[in-house]
Amino acid sequence: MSLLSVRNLVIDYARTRALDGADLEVAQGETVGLVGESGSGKSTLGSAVGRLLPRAARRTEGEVTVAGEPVFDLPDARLRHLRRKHLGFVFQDPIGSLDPTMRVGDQLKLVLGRGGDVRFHLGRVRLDDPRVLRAYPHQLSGGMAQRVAIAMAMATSPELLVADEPTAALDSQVREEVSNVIFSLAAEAGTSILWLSHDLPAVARRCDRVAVMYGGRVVESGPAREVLGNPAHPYTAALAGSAPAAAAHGVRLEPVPGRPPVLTGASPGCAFAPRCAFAEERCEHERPAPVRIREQDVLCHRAADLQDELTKHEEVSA
Amino acid sequence: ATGTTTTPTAAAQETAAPGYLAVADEALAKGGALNLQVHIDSGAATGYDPQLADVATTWQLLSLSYETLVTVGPDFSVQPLLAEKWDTPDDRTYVFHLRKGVTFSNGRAMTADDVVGSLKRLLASKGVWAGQLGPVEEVVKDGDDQVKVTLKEPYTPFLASLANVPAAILPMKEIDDKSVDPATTLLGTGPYVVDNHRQDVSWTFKRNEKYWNQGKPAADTLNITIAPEEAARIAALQNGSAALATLGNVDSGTMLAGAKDVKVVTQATTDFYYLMLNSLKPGSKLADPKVRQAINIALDTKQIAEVALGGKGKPTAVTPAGLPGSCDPAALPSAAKSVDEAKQLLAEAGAQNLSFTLTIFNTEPAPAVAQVIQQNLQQAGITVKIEQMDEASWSGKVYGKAPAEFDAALSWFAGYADPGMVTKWWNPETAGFNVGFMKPDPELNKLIDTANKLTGDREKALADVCAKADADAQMIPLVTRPATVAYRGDQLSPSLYATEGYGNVLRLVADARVKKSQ
Amino acid sequence: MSAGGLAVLAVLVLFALGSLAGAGGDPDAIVGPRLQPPGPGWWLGTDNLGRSVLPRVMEGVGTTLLLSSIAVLLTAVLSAAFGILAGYRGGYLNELVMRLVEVLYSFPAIVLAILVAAVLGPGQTAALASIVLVTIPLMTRLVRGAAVAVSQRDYVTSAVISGARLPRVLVRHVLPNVAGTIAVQGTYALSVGIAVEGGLSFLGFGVQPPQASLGVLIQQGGTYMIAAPWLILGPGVVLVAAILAINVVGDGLRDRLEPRETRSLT
Amino acid sequence: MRLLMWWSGRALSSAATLLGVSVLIFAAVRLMPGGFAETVLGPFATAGQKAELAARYGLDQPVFMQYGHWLGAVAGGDFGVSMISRQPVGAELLARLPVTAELTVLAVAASVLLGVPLGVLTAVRARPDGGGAAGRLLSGLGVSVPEFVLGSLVVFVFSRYALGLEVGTWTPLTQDPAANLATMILPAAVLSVFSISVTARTTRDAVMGVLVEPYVTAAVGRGESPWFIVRHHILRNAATPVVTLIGTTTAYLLGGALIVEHVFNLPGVGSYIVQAVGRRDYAVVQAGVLLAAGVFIVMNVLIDLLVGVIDPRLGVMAGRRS
Amino acid sequence: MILELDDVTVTFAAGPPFRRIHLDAMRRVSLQVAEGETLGLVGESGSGKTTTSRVALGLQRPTSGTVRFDGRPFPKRRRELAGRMQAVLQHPHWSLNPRMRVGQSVAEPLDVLGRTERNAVTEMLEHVGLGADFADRYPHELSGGQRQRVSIARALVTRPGFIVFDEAVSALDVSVQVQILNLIKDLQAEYGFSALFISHDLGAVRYVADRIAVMRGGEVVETADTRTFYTAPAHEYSKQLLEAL
Ligand SMILES: Nc1ncnc2c1ncn2[C@@H]1O[C@H](COP(=O)(O)OP(=O)(O)OP(=O)(O)O)[C@@H](O)[C@H]1O
Ligand SMILES: Nc1ncnc2c1ncn2[C@@H]1O[C@H](COP(=O)(O)OP(=O)(O)OP(=O)(O)O)[C@@H](O)[C@H]1O
Ligand SMILES: [Mg+2]
Ligand SMILES: [Mg+2]
Repeated sequence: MSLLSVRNLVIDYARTRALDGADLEVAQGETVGLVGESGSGKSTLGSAVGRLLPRAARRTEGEVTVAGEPVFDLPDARLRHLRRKHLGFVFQDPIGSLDPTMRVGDQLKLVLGRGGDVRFHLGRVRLDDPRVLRAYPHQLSGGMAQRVAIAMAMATSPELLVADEPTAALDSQVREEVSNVIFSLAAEAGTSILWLSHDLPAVARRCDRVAVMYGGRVVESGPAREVLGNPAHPYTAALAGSAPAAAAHGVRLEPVPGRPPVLTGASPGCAFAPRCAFAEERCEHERPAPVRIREQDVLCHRAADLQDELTKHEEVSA
Repeated sequence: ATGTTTTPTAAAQETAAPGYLAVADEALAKGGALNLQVHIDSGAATGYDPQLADVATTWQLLSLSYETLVTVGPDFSVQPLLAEKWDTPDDRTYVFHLRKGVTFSNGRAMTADDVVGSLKRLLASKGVWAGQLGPVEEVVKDGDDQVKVTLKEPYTPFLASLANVPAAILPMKEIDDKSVDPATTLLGTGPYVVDNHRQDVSWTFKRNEKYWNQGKPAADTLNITIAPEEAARIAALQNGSAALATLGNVDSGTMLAGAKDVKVVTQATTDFYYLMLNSLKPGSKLADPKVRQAINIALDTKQIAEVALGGKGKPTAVTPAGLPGSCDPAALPSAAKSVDEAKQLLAEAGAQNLSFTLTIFNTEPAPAVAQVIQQNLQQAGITVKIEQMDEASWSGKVYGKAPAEFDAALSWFAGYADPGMVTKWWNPETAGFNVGFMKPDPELNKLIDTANKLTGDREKALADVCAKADADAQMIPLVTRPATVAYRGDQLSPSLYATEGYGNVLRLVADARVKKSQ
Repeated sequence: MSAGGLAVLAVLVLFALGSLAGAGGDPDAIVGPRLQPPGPGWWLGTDNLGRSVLPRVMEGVGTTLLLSSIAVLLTAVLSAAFGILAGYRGGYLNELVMRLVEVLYSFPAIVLAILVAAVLGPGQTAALASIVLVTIPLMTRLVRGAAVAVSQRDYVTSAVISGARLPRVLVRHVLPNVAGTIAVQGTYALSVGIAVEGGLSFLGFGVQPPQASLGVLIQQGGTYMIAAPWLILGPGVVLVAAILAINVVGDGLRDRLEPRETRSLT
Repeated sequence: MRLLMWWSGRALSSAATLLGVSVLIFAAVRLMPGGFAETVLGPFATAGQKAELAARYGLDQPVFMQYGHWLGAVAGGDFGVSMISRQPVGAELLARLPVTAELTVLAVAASVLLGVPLGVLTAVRARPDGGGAAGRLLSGLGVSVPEFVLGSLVVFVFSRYALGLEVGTWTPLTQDPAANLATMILPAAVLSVFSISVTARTTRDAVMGVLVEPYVTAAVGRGESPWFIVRHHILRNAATPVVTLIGTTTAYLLGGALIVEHVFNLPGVGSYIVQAVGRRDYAVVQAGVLLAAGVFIVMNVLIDLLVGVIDPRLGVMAGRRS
Repeated sequence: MILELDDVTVTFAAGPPFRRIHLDAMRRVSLQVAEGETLGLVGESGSGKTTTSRVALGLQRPTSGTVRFDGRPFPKRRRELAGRMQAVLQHPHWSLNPRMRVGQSVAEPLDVLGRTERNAVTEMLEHVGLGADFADRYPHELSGGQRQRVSIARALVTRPGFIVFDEAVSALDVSVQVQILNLIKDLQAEYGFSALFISHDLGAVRYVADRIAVMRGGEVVETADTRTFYTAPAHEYSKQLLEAL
């Protein structure tokens, strides 16, 4: 049984539908990358895993289970226990995720409890500078702060770490280091990772599996290499082809045309249809059901027909 | 706080004698502390010097420590105090026989020199009261315990004027040798001595152990709290933290109705409100006597008394209503005339659309009086704009410049204890403070002097003064100003006159018996 | 909730307009015996001068609302001018404005109001000036803060790069974007204004008799709380309702202009 | 060293503010119509007397000279002499300060002890659909009832019915602390209603702001209990605006204290100033307002320091990287 | 040369008086941008890129060194340059005045010049791929990418000779980034403006720039042709940067 299982999750905000029936599985010890355009629902899904959504969010349908426990139906005390025992979170804003009024050492102590060895936990994220202990978060660089946040999230050795774009706010050089820390620490502890990111090359390099989100659904998931190298969904293909860093000099990139959707209710058909070069009539009003293409689970009516078409697009350099 | 508690006897009910609102029950034990609240402290640049004091509240506080040669009784009769008796060999001479055994609170016995010195000092002072003593020619010692005062001409209010605090007998020896400054120290022959004073907060008086009048004062201590806000005084009365308080609102009785053990009495006073019409302001229509008469006619003093003072005040002429010998306000020429005649007069003066500003201070009930005046005059087609200000700004505007800048203003005079005394203020040359807005009227001045010189029956002469002032109408007397006093029947048995001439609620405080105190 | 607030305000404004139109009767006329409880001819009773309370309350609402609205409008204009200029220009100008604001801020509000009333003489002008002086420091501070933030926005820089002159930048870019702050703060200032007017009248520095304002009526009614509770009831309820309604509308306005997320701790 | 610099900077700007206040108050007092002489000497005084009095208090000199003399004296700790009581103003202010201070301190304490929990509670309970309206209405009501209305009501109710607390009297703290407290509770309660409401509101806003901060989400994600999060993360982070508010509320409370003192007849600084304005007792008004402003300024300097301690990002000692 | 920075140093004083810290945001920077050329400026956060752009735009006066725009030093009055240089700035959310309609925002540079060519605005909106009907919208009705397009339209409406793009695409989604970068390239081909393109994203810079300058700690450590730079970086720091890509 998988550690995390999201089934047909629908989350609504006051005026927008953020998740429109998302499905996702994360197995024990697995690292999964969750990619997609801004607004596709990555953060909402990541927060839903720990029921950390803002008050404005409402679960309309579906279910999230972590280690077999239904997250949305647990009483508060059990939920807290579940979070403590099974989950860890790292967010995008490194300095913001630390309490600005408390010294780093004190915050760690608070998390670790009386017996905790603060130095050890800092050492694990390669921060053995004793000055860090006495520093306030705003006195740290982004990379250092993020490592402290990681140490705090990993302190209880959770079974699943949800990392919501943990490196997006960092300089490109620091990104590498921080990613390394997370992945090596998780590997050591046998922790699964749900890695939310924009950064396709990084995900391709580090994750076992990738889930691609579009319009509040996971439209394609499967082994990282396969999904990004041989996309089965037209959107994945378009996304993979539009990273500037992937372009060779002088080559013109082809962006995904049009605008990402903003849903107010259930999408009648495939949410990508208006932007899809391969869309046909039924895509507009028939919600695609998951199909299996090679090793991928894909939400596309035409996935089977397009197999050859899509592989012609260039590969993502890993 | 401590205090003696006495069990009220059957006779403990105050039975008010004629001229009294309440008479202290002598059967009650003496001693104890009396908690009083008044709305304003004494406060003058001149300090505590009684001779310079010109405000009734100051007189009231100083009267606890100072005494005069004579005092007034319940019916305004002049009665002995520091003078045991006096002779009037002729109508210009007064010989006072001083009481024996009177000492100042420092223990020194009062002498005839103190009396002579005090009166001379008063006459030489710039205080307002110097003028009220009348045409004094000389003050001399007549033996060790007699003092003789000679007047230049007869002056009927003389004795009454000696009965007020500015004429108090001061310790002249100490003042002359500068060991005592009366501006900063109270040292008199009166029943109480000051224990403590915090300006605008409180006074504490202790009984004068050397007081000449054996057995007085009854209460050992007076705690006087200054409480400007009426509601605070009412609250203190209700919860018993004050045994007696002065109240400003004419409806206080209604408001305290039903409050347990609280008695509210209205003490009539000779003080009265009057309207000043500035006849000296350049270009002002009010310079025309016809216009002023029209205003006087249009004023409905009965309505002012009924509405603004809740029926507690009485219409008055220049001689304060309630004093023996004062004139009847209903008999004034203006009282008989109708609003139409007022309109007629205005038309004659070419002032049909008369409009002026009435400057008042914001202490109740002045604003109420002003608003009724406004309604009165509206009947005659006169528009009154009310300009209300704090007392300081008001005095600045009314007395600050000559000629004064206001159109009309509202104020009140203390009425004193003789009907002739206050009429002197209608002569700006004597009064001085009103030269800025008032033209002297020689005829009126003569009438005033004549009335005050008459020793016998002066009613006719006073009536002439009233009628002349009514026609002159530069200062129009309106209504008397009642004083409301409330006290706790379970804590106190006070003595109170039915009518007061010098605004002194505490006049008989030395008689008051404390039943219990908090 | 803010719809309710608006409704209350609308009723009060109708009240005030009714008074201007003479509805309810002459507020100054002596119409009956003193201190009568509500009854025909005087639906809210009579006061200590035998005047009908109803037209007086109506006039009072008008006086108070008009006075405070004008004052707050003045405050808004002055604060906008000084706050925006100081916030945008910074430097010595900013220092000067902020120091002045600080000076005003250091005066206890009601003392400031009393001083103004004492200097100008009591009356509408003094009440107006007092409200302005009492409300201006906070408003200027907040406007300045908002202006500083707006000045750093890219669209302002773009306008400068395009060669826009100072007035254009301030009027077209900064002002509209601090207007929300001004509006929200304005509603709070309005309620402060009403309270200041009331306080001044309470201490005897308010509008001139016989004109009624809520503060005057409450001050007079307060002394008659026992004998004639209807004197304070009407104006008291209206005053509290007015301030409450304005605050509620202000809250609503703020929620609309600066919607905020909420999160539960469970 | 940095602290010293900060202090000197603050001292300088505080002095500038105080100087501004002194100029303004001096000017205001001189601009008041109605001469001091008329007021204290009464209508019967002669021109000579008035002139003599003016000379005694130096009021016949040019205003700039008067200001200079006054400022010099004040700098030397001499606030002059009351023209009414002829007592030193400084001593009288000092004697009255405890009353106002006690009132203000009690009101501030009530604001913190009641307003902060109320604000935290309503914030934690707040719903995006405008829920918690009752709490908001309540605090709205608090800011809507002016002191003079509430004060009059309280004075009336408590004097009419024996409810255990007295109004209309006052006992000095030094004389009988228990009795003093009994006389101060009601005035302080009346004074604090407004500031409790404002504090509750500000706290609510501040807490709501903190609630959506990532570090709170992170703490929730770690499975901490709400109480734990409130205690360790929210209170301190939401404290800055609340503490700042308390600083600015002081000026308000000092003003409110004036009305409360008036209504309850307490001998505090506020009633002193009001009476002095009424009588044009220049020295008292000047000293009183200067004192109030000084207290306010000092209070705000302390608040700034405190804020720095609470939030190291804003502090004096906040450096860049350690 | 449309823009020449010669030996420019910018020093900021920060901190309280008496204890000011002096910080060189730019140290002896020399850069040129030729007519029609796009110069890419890369470097880590705080390296001085934005300061350089502000100097180039005349918003920041150099502490020392000289700046020449179009061969002349900056005039005293900004207005003389109105319409000749423009900028597209980082934050799509704040790049447009939320109280102004898109059409008004785009028209502003024309208004400043006193020109009122309404069709120039719609034409320009069409050019950046937005329909004329966008003119009536408010910024909050637009997506981030659309907002940056409006900014670009505003920058181009006066046909300036020089445009600064300071992190103009950093805040955008990858797929939108490419749209904007393509747009810049296309418009540059059409209008031939010179550009200073600032980004910490080397991928984006490689995509649009002809030449690249690398900043670190306020100094320019390397300037090179784009192709040369990406194939054979000279400076050690440049190599580090490229590794992370
Ligand atoms: N608190 C909120 N209130 C209302 N709508 C929200 C809220 N948070 C997110 N949304 C909406 O939900 C949708 C999904 O948002 P989400 O933050 O999950 O996307 P994302 O994929 O994480 O995007 P990004 O890459 O920008 O972080 C978007 O349309 C967004 O506007
Ligand atoms: N107005 C200023 N006052 C003081 N210091 C400043 C100012 N502007 C910039 N600095 C400092 O100058 C240095 C360079 O800043 P600049 O904004 O130019 O960097 P940047 O390369 O654009 O960084 P980023 O990638 O974060 O935008 C930084 O250390 C910054 O803190
Ligand atoms: Mg996200
Ligand atoms: Mg920058």
